[in-house]
Amino acid sequence: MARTDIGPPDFRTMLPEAIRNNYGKWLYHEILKPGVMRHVAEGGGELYTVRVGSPRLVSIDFVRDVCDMADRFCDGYLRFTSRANVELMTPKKENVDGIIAAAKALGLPVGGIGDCISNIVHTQGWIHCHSAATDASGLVKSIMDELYDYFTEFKLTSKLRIAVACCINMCGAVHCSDLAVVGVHTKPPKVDNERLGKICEVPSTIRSCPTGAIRKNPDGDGLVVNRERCMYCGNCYTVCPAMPLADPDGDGLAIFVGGKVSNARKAPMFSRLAVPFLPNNPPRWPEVTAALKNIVEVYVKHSRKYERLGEWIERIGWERFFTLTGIEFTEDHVDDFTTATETYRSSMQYRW
Amino acid sequence: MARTDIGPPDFRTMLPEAIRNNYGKWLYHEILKPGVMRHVAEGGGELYTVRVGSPRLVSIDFVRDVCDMADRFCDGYLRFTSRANVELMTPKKENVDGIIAAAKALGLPVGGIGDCISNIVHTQGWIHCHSAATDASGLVKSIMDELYDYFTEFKLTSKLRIAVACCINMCGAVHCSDLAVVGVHTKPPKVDNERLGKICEVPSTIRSCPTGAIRKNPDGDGLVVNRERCMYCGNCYTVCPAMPLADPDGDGLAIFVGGKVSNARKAPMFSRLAVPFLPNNPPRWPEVTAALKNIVEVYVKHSRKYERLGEWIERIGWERFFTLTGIEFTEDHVDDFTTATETYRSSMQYRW
Amino acid sequence: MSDTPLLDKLEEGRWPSFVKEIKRAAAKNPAARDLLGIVELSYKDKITHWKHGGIVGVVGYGGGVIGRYSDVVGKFPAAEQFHTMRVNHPAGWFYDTKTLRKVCGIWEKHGSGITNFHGSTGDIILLGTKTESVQPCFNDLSEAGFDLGGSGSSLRTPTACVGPARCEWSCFDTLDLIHDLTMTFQDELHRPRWPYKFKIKASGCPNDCVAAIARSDFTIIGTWKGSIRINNDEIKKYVEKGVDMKADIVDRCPGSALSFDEKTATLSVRPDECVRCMHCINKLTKAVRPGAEKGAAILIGGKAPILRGAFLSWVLVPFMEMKPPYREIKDLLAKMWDWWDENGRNRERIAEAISRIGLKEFLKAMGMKPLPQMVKHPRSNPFVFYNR
Amino acid sequence: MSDTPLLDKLEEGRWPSFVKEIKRAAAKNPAARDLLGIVELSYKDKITHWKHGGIVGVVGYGGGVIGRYSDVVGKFPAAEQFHTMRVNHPAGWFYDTKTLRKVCGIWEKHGSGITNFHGSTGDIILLGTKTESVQPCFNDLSEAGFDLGGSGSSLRTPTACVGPARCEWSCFDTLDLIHDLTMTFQDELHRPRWPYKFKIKASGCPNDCVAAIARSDFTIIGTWKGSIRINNDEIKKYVEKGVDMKADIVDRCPGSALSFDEKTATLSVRPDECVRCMHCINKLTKAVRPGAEKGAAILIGGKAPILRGAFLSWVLVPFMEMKPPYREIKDLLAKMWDWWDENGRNRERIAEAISRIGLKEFLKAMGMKPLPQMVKHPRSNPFVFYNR
Ligand code: SRM
Ligand code: SRM
Ligand code: SRM
Ligand code: SRM
Ligand code: SF4
Ligand code: SF4
Ligand code: SF4
Ligand code: SF4
Ligand code: SF4
Ligand code: SF4
Ligand code: SF4
Ligand code: SF4
Repeated sequence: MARTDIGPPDFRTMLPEAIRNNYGKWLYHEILKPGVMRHVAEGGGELYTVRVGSPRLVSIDFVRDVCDMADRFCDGYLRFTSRANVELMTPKKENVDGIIAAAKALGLPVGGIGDCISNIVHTQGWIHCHSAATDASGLVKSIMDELYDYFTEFKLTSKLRIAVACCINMCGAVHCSDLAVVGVHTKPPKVDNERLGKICEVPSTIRSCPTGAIRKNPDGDGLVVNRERCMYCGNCYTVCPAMPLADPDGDGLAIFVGGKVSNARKAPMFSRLAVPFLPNNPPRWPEVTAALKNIVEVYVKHSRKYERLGEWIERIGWERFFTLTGIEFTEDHVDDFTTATETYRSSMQYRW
Repeated sequence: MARTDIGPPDFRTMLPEAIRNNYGKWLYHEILKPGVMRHVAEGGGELYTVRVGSPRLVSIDFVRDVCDMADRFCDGYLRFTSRANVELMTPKKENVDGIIAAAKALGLPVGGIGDCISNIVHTQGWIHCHSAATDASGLVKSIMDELYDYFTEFKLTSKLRIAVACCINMCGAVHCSDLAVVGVHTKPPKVDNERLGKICEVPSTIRSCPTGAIRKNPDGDGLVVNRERCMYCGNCYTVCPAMPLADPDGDGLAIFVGGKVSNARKAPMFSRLAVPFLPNNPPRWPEVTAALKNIVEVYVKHSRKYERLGEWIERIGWERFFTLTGIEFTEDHVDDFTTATETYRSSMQYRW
Repeated sequence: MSDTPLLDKLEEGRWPSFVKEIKRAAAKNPAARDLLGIVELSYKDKITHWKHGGIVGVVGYGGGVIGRYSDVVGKFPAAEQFHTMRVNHPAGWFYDTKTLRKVCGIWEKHGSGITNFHGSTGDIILLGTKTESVQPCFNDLSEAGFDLGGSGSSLRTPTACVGPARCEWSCFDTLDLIHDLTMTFQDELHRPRWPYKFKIKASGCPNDCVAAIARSDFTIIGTWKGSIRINNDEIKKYVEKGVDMKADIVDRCPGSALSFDEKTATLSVRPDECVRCMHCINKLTKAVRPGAEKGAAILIGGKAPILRGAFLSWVLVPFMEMKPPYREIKDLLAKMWDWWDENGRNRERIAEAISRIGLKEFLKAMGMKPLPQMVKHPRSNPFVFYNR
Repeated sequence: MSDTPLLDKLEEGRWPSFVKEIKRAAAKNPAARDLLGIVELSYKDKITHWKHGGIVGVVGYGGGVIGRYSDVVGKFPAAEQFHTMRVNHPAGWFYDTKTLRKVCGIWEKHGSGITNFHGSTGDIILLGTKTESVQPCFNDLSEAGFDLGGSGSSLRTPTACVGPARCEWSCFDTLDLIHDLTMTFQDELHRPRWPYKFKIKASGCPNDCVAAIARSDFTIIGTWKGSIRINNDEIKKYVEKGVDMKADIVDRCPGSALSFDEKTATLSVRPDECVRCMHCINKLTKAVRPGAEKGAAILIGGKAPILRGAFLSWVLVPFMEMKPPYREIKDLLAKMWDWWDENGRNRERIAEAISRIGLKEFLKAMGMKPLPQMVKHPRSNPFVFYNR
């Protein structure tokens, strides 16, 4: 029997010497070129970091590839970032270009540091999740192909963080990203009353619905869903497998914009709905990538230095955001959830 | 029988000649001294306005007094403002000082124009209302005595609007004032089950309670109120006279601050709770007048030019407002009503 | 010794005293005298001595009179009945003294001689009369050309800021509009029939001098399209007078729409970025004016906190022409009242009904297209009722 | 012709391809090969082919493994069972290649050879193994010094930003704290017993590089007291390099706390007004540093929208020293969990429980004094539960 409760390895055993020596003593850093930065410590210790893009969904061979790089240039150490990029770190300036060349050789992009689009926080989708309204990895690949240069070059006025989630559970934390794509269902759950009786607890299934859309079938037994009341949250499905919402035609993508989590300048903000629905169009989701590209380009054109996407929208106002991007404002944009009234405009300050 | 549905007199018949001639043609105005302004029209027409403070609750003799002034100096016309001040208007510059002298003779203050405290929007209180937790006219008199110079002189960085309401129905529109005093009950309704049966509809009385604090008496008949659940809104009393909340010791005053309705610079804002409870202490409410004076003085000391009280607080932050005024921040300040979560601070941006 | 020692304390001090006023009335009128007694008692007991209103009124109307009885029996007979009559003011609260003296005369004859100029909704409040005097008083008022204001679940007395009568910024004729609406909707004003009260207020510009956005269900506020009008000769004068254009004007512009050129002392605006807040206009009265294409916005829902928390009115129509006969606005009002009548619960203001049912649904019922100007920002939650 | 025509399209383009990665694994592993088939089918049918999770796990744990079965029967036998193992990463996602290669070896032996570095909570995600392989795989991982991460209604794998290991701004040792908490609360992590999941994330400064405020119930973010530290020699260099101090730094300060003197090219701060947003520090890395008295704030509640709308964490403790053995923060966690256990409903995150019951009540239970830093502003409604 294996030992339990041993926890993860102690990170201290995973740190390269240059970090062990300067741990907590870093003084400043500077960004040298796309994907490369240099940290300097009190006493002059240095560390060069090269950030390399990863698909996140990888084979063990990929992991071994980056290990090889780390062995060649970084004394056998490396790290991953909170956005699934690989970071290769060395105190030796001369190693930097070697790392970059090796990454290129593996077909991996170098960038994502500074005023760039970085890797996309995303989720499982059709690769592994029963909840999925779309695939995450495929969307990410299609989007990053479209926006590739924003990762490898400095083309922005600030960071731009993208998230993708394959259902509104939002494992990808779509709710606070500059740009976010989320898979949505738009058809109510199809109740499989056969199985329901066997595998689900009926009362808790009824209770699981926040809008009270699920009720006992008035004529006959089993449950029925009131389409009018369904907001497609999927909570019933999470509680009871016999109520799937997934539907080839009903499922699609919504785009949210303007969120951030850093406290720099403006406080953290939620993302807001920009595009309520786009068709689920694998393998490359052209409608989605086009919509995102458009938003990014309009943002680049109109934003000021150091202005995150949400800060830009706050400055110009949502009415101008919709005009400039050409996105149509519809009734779906108007909040009707619990604190909706807080979102209605109660002032004479607006633009045309 | 009298004619019905004739509506009010046509305002056109109530306008002095100087206004009739320049109606809609005004070009600009300037404030000449406290309580006096001059409007200039296209083509040079002029109008001098002298604003005179009124207790609002007046005798017909008072009305006749101001009529006399209007007859002497204003060709027999006058108006009242949306804050119950009297405005005497004349095209003749030389009449201005006469009006001021006449007002002084009647013991009426001249002022309230420009960066001043103006008259207080207020309500009935013990003079006429069954809902009252305090008196309005007495509070207003006590407050204006204390802040008199702010009405007659330019001592502020901007307008400061005060409202007083004798219960949380807020007929005085406390909810959007720079400074506001509202009478509050803090004892649950005393159910008079005798009368209740006779004069109230029991089900609708139970339904009237937003928190579900009212229920049938489990042991015995009649209704009982769950003290824990009562938020002293008085809605039950409005619906059923047999549930009075008024209580000599329980009733008191709360102070709200920082509201505004104009759109100048910052959008309209609600007032927020500054002091949850002060004793109901007629005839002159010293605790209330002292608290207001303190807030006004701190505001004057720290605010910038053209900065309304609420704008000032937004700039320095509520934490500094409480420090600077020395008002204690308590659990009562923490919102626990329907959209409370929107008021919790979800950022790292705060001061000490 | 005085029988009103507590109230007497409120005759001291520099601000004019309502106690002095009540006493002036009391000198001639027993009801006013007994009111003093009742109020003194309240000051002593720290509690109101008025009972819940009883139904009092005039023939043909369902409102306009607030019945009021004291709970002090015997001691102050002349004020035991002390009803209020709400009298609709002329738009803008303008009066000629002849008319005003008439009102005083009528109130001397039928009432306590105590009054509010004005109540906070805007009516002349005639405070304190007996049940038997209500109808005669109304008859005389009507003779004098006055009518009652609103009360109960009806349209309340609409009010307007002074507007074009004395203000250079009024973007429409607030007085004419409010007088017109008041006359057009007399039936709605006098005969309660709705779930709850409904208030209309009109301000000529975003300074909102009648607090319409906070205190009326139906809020009309003047605004304009196109650019503010800047006169740079006057700007120069302000600069010479020492106005700090950068710090006090440009930096305070919520739209970041202004620039000031130190060298040439010229102020310029980027009209697309102006949110028409009025600040620069307010502070540079001779140099800056609203744009030329004028109209008003309609906002909906302003109210006090009872019972679901206060609301500031929400933008419903960002821009509407305001010209007689005001067809568009009248049709909108009628349509709203129908919707509210059908969907509103008892004692539910229209904003509460909308927030319960959803702005989306309300817009559909009004046949209005959703506009980004209606919201601070789009929804942040993903819970869209697709296919509704 | 290829049996994955749709997926093949995702091998094109410049961004590294996950399809290429799955194919690399598929070359050696049947489960990976059959995964390709299942996913291709989803691309064709536009629907997931995974069924609701089944209970799969290792002896002694209640979580760490996500059971997953395909609804395609027969066609892709090797991937019909395709369970995920969540492996707790070393704090900061640091690895030496020896260890990493070990993990690869284990996964080659027991699983599909497909993985996520990392899952969005922070675990190493080993994607795709059979029920019978779960325990053996765990045994080997344990041998290699690894343990499973959290899943279900338990503590989830805590994460930290890179912190003092490579960042000059870290106000406390994010890595040490997170490692310590992870070790201290192993039981809470492996044995679900709460109403719902609970996440902990730690960022060393308000830049919040692990998105703790948005994605963790218990949010730890570094901050400081006292003044930011400005080195004006370096400021001068920035100015020489052409940095526009006024426009890009001073005017962007949310606390209006900065001033820049053109003549002397010196930047100064009014510490009382600084809200520690990091902007000036971020943009002038050589010239400006956080204050010297360092610690962290505790915020509570961050989560995704299911089911009452998303929350950003709320400030609970504006400043706490963060030094081993971290007693204060551990006691607070324990106290919260007890309260949540008692008061939380099934599938109710702690923030949802707090918002239902009231922050006021929660603070009482925690024995905390209300502070203005906890709120954006005090209540605007008058509905105070006075005697609670
Ligand atoms: C490596 C990483 C931390 C980790 O432990 O993995 C990291 C590292 C750094 N961040 Fe970060 N951030 C990292 C995720 C984040 C996140 C979280 C996220 O993206 O989900 C945020 C919050 C984003 C948001 O607000 O939505 C984040 C907001 C920042 C900011 C604030 C930017 C802003 O203006 O809002 C800075 C400061 C700056 O860039 O000016 C910053 C700065 C930095 C610095 C310069 C800190 C330092 O001195 O070393 C590091 C490199 C600069 C860079 O990446 O541009 N980091 N940083 C993460 C890299 C993710 C990636 O691969 O791209
Ligand atoms: C694997 C992962 C996505 C990924 O590809 O990275 C994931 C996958 C699932 N999440 Fe998640 N969540 C994952 C990170 C998140 C995050 C992000 C985070 O932790 O920073 C969130 C948003 C933050 C939060 O917790 O609110 C997240 C919010 C959810 C929710 C919504 C919870 C809520 O209260 O809002 C659900 C629904 C539920 O719990 O029933 C959920 C449920 C699920 C389930 C278990 C599906 C379900 O309904 O039971 C998914 C299993 C998929 C599978 O078969 O592998 N997952 N989930 C992430 C965990 C990997 C790891 O351990 O490192
Ligand atoms: C007479 C009156 C309208 C009426 O029909 O009766 C009026 C008249 C004027 N207002 Fe007003 N306002 C009047 C109530 C209001 C109100 C409503 C209230 O106080 O309840 C407001 C909104 C207050 C608020 O935001 O809470 C109001 C907000 C303004 C503002 C915006 C001030 C600000 O910076 O927020 C201005 C512009 C300014 O003063 O710079 C203004 C400006 C003016 C001007 C200068 C307009 C003009 O060109 O004639 C008028 C005289 C200046 C003054 O009073 O300082 N008026 N003004 C009201 C006088 C009440 C009184 O007796 O004091
Ligand atoms: C007389 C007046 C106060 C004053 O001294 O000026 C007044 C007096 C009363 N108001 Fe008011 N309200 C008066 C203006 C207001 C205003 C201000 C406004 O209209 O601009 C408000 C806030 C705005 C609003 O409507 O929300 C106001 C919000 C209320 C409320 C709360 C309504 C709500 O939905 O929030 C109530 C409670 C109710 O209706 O049951 C109320 C109820 C009452 C009652 C009828 C008492 C009751 O519970 O039935 C009061 C009668 C007192 C009496 O015996 O004379 N009164 N009331 C004002 C009307 C005078 C006039 O016609 O000119
Ligand atoms: S976002 Fe939804 S579909 Fe995607 S992994 Fe999370 S739960 Fe599954
Ligand atoms: S999806 Fe959500 S709203 Fe629709 S029935 Fe299921 S639980 Fe109810
Ligand atoms: S505020 Fe309350 S007590 Fe005062 S008049 Fe209005 S309803 Fe009556
Ligand atoms: S005062 Fe309000 S909360 Fe209290 S019992 Fe009456 S209705 Fe309910
Ligand atoms: S609201 Fe505007 S138009 Fe009306 S009086 Fe006030 S400033 Fe003038
Ligand atoms: S009106 Fe207001 S928003 Fe428009 S330019 Fe002037 S200050 Fe700026
Ligand atoms: S959160 Fe702050 S301390 Fe941590 S890595 Fe980001 S910038 Fe550095
Ligand atoms: S840290 Fe932010 S708030 Fe503080 S001085 Fe710098 S920019 Fe201003």
